[in-house]
Amino acid sequence: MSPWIFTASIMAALMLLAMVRMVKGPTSADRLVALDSINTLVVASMIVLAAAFRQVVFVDVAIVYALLSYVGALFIAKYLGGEL
Amino acid sequence: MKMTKIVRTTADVFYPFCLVFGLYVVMHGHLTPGGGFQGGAVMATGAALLLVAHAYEDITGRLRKTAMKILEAIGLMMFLFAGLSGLLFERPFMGNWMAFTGKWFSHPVAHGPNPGDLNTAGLLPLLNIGVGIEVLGGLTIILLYMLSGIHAEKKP
Amino acid sequence: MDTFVMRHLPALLIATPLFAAFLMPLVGTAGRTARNAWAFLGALLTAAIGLTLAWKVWTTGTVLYVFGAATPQQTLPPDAAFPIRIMFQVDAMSALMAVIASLSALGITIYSLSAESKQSGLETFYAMLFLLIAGVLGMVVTGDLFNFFIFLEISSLAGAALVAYRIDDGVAVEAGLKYALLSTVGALAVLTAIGMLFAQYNALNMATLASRLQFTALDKVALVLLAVPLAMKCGAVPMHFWTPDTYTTAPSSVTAFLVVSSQASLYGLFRILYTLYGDLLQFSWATFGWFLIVLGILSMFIGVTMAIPQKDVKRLMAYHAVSQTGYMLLGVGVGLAVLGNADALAKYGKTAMAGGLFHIINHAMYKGLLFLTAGAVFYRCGTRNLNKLGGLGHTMPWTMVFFMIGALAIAGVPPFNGFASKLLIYESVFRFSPFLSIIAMIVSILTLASFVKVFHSMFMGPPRAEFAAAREVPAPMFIGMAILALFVVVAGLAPQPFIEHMINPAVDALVDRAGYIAAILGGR
Amino acid sequence: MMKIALYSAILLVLFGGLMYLAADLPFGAPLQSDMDDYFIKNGQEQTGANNIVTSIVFDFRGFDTLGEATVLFTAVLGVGMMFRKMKEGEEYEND
Amino acid sequence: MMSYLLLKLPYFTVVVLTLLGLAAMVFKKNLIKILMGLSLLESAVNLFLIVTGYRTDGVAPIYTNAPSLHMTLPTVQALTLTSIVIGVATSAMMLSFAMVIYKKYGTVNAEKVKKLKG
Amino acid sequence: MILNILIWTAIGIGLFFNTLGVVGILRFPDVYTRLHADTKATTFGSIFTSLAVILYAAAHYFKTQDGQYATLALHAIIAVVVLAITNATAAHAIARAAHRRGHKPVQAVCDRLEEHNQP
Amino acid sequence: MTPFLLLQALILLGLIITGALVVAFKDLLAAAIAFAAFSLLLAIEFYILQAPDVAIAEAGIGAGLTTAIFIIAIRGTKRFEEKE
Amino acid sequence: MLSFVVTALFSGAVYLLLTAGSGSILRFWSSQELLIAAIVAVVVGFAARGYFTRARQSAVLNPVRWLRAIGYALGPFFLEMAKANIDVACRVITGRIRPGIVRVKSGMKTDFGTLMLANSITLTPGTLTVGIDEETNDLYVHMINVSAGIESRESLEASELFGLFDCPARIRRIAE
Amino acid sequence: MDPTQTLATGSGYWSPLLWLLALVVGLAVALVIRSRGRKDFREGEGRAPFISGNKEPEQGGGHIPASNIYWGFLESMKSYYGRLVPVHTGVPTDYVAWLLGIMALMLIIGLAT
Repeated sequence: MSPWIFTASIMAALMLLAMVRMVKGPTSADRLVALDSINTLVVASMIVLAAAFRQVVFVDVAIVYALLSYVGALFIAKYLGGEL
Repeated sequence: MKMTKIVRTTADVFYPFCLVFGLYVVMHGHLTPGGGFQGGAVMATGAALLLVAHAYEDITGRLRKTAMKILEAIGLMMFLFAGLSGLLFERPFMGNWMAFTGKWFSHPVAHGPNPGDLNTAGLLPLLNIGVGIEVLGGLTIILLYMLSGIHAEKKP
Repeated sequence: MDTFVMRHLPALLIATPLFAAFLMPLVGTAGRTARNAWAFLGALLTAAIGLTLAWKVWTTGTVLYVFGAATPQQTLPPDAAFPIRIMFQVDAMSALMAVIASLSALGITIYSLSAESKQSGLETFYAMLFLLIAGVLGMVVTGDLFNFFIFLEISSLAGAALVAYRIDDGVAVEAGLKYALLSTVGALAVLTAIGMLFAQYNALNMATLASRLQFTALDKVALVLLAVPLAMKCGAVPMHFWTPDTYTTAPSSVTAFLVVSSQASLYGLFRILYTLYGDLLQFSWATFGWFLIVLGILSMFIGVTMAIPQKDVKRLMAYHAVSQTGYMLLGVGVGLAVLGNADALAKYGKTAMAGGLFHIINHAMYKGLLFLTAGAVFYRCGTRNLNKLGGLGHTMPWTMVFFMIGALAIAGVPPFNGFASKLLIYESVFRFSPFLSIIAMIVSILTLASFVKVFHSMFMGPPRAEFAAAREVPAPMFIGMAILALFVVVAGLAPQPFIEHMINPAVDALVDRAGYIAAILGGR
Repeated sequence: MMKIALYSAILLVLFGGLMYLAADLPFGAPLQSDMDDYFIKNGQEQTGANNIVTSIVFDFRGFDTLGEATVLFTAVLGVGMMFRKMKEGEEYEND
Repeated sequence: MMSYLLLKLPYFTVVVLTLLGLAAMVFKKNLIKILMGLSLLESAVNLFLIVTGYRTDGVAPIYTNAPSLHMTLPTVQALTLTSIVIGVATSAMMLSFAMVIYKKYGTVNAEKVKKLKG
Repeated sequence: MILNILIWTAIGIGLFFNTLGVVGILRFPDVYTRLHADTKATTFGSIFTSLAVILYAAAHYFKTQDGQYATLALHAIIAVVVLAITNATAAHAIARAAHRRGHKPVQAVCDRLEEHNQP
Repeated sequence: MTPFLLLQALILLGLIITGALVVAFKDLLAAAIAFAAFSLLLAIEFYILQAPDVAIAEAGIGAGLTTAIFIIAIRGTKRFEEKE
Repeated sequence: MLSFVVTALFSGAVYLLLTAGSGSILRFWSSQELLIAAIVAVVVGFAARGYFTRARQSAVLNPVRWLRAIGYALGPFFLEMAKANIDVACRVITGRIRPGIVRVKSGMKTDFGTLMLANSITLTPGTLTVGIDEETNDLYVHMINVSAGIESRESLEASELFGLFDCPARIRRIAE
Repeated sequence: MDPTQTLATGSGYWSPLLWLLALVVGLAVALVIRSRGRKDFREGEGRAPFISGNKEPEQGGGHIPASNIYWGFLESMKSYYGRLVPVHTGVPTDYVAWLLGIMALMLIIGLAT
């Protein structure tokens, strides 16, 4: 079987697992940590799925993602630190 | 207030990268996923990166609302005139008269998968650029105005 | 007459206000004279193009315009049996609405040149006004369902922003937020319905969709999701709550155009019910005909009774707008209820529809006029509270005359246009169901009563000291009101030409679903 | 309390109706696709763009995109209007 | 049964998300939360549009190095693109409305933002 | 064959570290230690899963000389580099925000930053 | 086919969970974080439904800018929902 | 002017990297891409000239430093990262932690060097940059396992954090 | 266009011009009656309005606020207004709920038939 879909499925399960922290997280910072790790997992699975679909053009999405989710996280962090 | 030196330096390094990548997405809109909106959003994210990393007062000196308004108007005008230009060539509004004329952006394309050629698709790259500029200006100006809203409130 | 401009009229109809709007922020930096001139020019050109387009439609029949095809009139690709591009299909009904929108746009822009001159951010205001005009015009001429959604969004967003224009007091922003919220929910429902239809029939063109429709369960839901939000957007009771809030707080010129915008939603409702579904509603035609009728009766009655105790003049007028929308819904609903019955349709159904459609244009004109007079009073006196106003008849005689024209017209007093359309509705509805007709007449009497109250409170009585400085409004406002008042008087004195040349073709276009389809698919 | 029960009932009716419908639509096999097949087959040759979505967005349905850009423009103007600087004495009574 | 559920799951998700958005809009009192519900609703509609256009084992409608010609429907993707941009424009405008309301009223509780009534 | 083994190894390492990272997020007591798990383990794991893709693409490039595989590998590398830098910076920003918010590190033996902020 | 559906099911489950979190959180900042995660998962759902254009748009506009706008709006108003 | 050139060269290079594989000039690029790359370089160079070079002056033009950076990323950095991850893995499984925030003297003069050091610290051995002293460029580092004796010291040297290689010295050679 | 039969209503005709004529005639009659009034009316005498035999209030005091107009009507319809007015709560969520409610109602009716 193709390794890629398998890898992506495991990562999707890991995202669900990280969501537990988002549900439980006593503070917003904990939830932000969970968001950050979901982020990383999403980017990784996008790269993997690009290989699964055999389409090069899909990797662009991953780059956009890595760039842009960073900005969202920074905005949240800046607000959390009371600096916005 | 500005964030720490580390974040600021990263923002400085990633700002040109965001712009380049946005322009790449815009320019390759007819070949790869993306296009004017997505590329414009990526470029606007570059501006948002600067806005979040630096202090608002430091950035407004460079990213001016007026300039962004002009950018937006330029983009919309490009789009509208590109649409209207079809009227001069016996086509209706939005007619893609530039494709396959043998001039710019007009290599013929055969049906089927191919590696992609930037020099195709006629009017589409121009429309992409127009929309990209418009979205860049528009989203940036939304962020600037909303930030100005919370900064005006801070003063007594 | 196949000149360049004539060939591309539908595209120019949208492109002109958009062009005016896009450049307005830049022109606005050049000074107020340039800005006012640009706004006037844009409105004039738009109105001219709209009227020319309507004239062309009335003389040569349905106008088709295909965006981006090899030629403007090439509807289908040669090797396929369905249109693939966005298409404007301007039939007589669309032309009617385009005329209304163009005329009131012209009057309102001229009016606002001086009415809003005291405020800041005026280039934004005019740009928004042009966007609203473009949205309304696009809504009424498009033949593509998704394009309709886009223009619906443009008009609701621009409308919401214009409602919130006076931000110094939070009330206007509150009304704008309510309007934007409701419009967005409605627009999302419309989008969902479009998705449902597209998933089944793979078409977005209204004519193609109409020819493919099979009225499955999904189509029924899509019908509900399309019809209810559009009924909400035109302000039918029990979804009318946004109407008084919005109409009260918006600048008067905007309010006058918001009336037109809600009429455009009404147009969308009729278009979807008659053209998209049409005969398919036969086996449950009673349901949807009665849906419109019930909405209409509720709107008429609740609107007018809510209007009587109001203290704010614009809020009162807003409730009357709800009430008058009820007449249109009633008239056209009766037409829809007898759509499957050719005999009844010919006997009184078409007359009822003609009354409803004639009421649309009359309503847009006299309600716009009333709002403009309210705005004129507000401009001079700075308040809209009826308890505080009084004795203005001494200082603002022309405003009083315009107000009287509008009030008599809305109350359906004979020599004005309101009576003509109401008469059509009364007579035809009486044959359908006498009860409904009687309710309509009672509502008319109550309307007159409440406007007597307004007239008494605003213009009658001895001159009051706090309004001693009030005097007649400046010329642009006067001209703006005069344009609309002129239309009211002319349409009241000579209604038959309007009925023959504008309304009856529109009624035929609305009923003739096969003709609409055949204009694109050629009877295939 | 009454209100919440009523609203819940409304939502439940919508939920039931939409759920019932969701079972009607097939996933993975569109019911009818002649227009899209036309785009997929001829879009590349007619517009010269490899990306069919772009060719639809900017060519076949380019007018929609103009409208969309207009919506964005409207929103920008609206946001700008909200945070504009008011003139001196620009006050209105709203009662 | 299992595979039926898996095949219908996208639509069920759309319905559930729609309901969540509507519930947030109807039951929540905070304006920002209401707008979040609206964004949720928009996302649900977008997902619905995309799901209707999917074809089993189809590839993205891009000819650049496409592995096969069995493509998903492109029109819905174009529509969704439009709808996303409209969504962000609407959200931005309404959020700025909410900010101005907070500035003027001192609250964003929908129950208290009702100077206009009756 | 050897390529397959390499790819599976990389995927295995990557998934292992990703899992550990997520488990670490769940197990650790406070924000800072969770950030340790998040930043290091997930980034490292993602680098390895991407490495599998890069290996796959490089092998195909050298086999077929098709430009698209080179693009795939290059873009994957760019994505990974961007991911690593942004992740590290974002972790820094989050940690600082949490500290400014007043979240004390749990079980900490020393907190010099606290002393620095309140001399 | 089935692995793909499984992957999709996991992501859809995550979508429902994050969507419910957006509605459930009283803390608006947490709701915004959950919304960012929701956008993230929505983007990857678009991605595996073979709509990379939409995925990029959702990534750029949904995850990056919408989060930023929401955070600014929360900063401009207040962070916690009031009690009923 | 110099800042413009530096930014333009950087952006052109990134664009070319992104479009590699499009044609056959130099085996990778097509002529239109090169043309567009030039335009993009000029545009972005103009737009971002005040930002990119704020962190780092003309040193970015030196290719030797680029090679060193790549070598650093693939060699010492990667190994340190692997070691750190195994360390974190053990701690995740066993749950034995002894955290604390310490002050670390970076000794970096440029912003870019500080950035690289901070990111290296964040990604490598059980440490996480929490704060930074804006004047002295000293870092405040959260350590997951504070060795005995360290908690009483006022500040540490950066090289003490890395176990296998002297990363700060290498970073200094790259960035300063 | 026959001026006597302008607007065809399906069952009859209605001519606003005739009505205008009637209006003009009525106006003429009124003027004639007015002209037959007393010519020897003097300014300044009998100008004061007769308000139930009371003295005229101060200038402006004769102003009747709008709220007082139709007071009796509103009072008699109190039960109706008491139910109708509170429905207009002014809360946006209620507005949305009404929209959804009508939608749900139509959904039931539509799917049932």
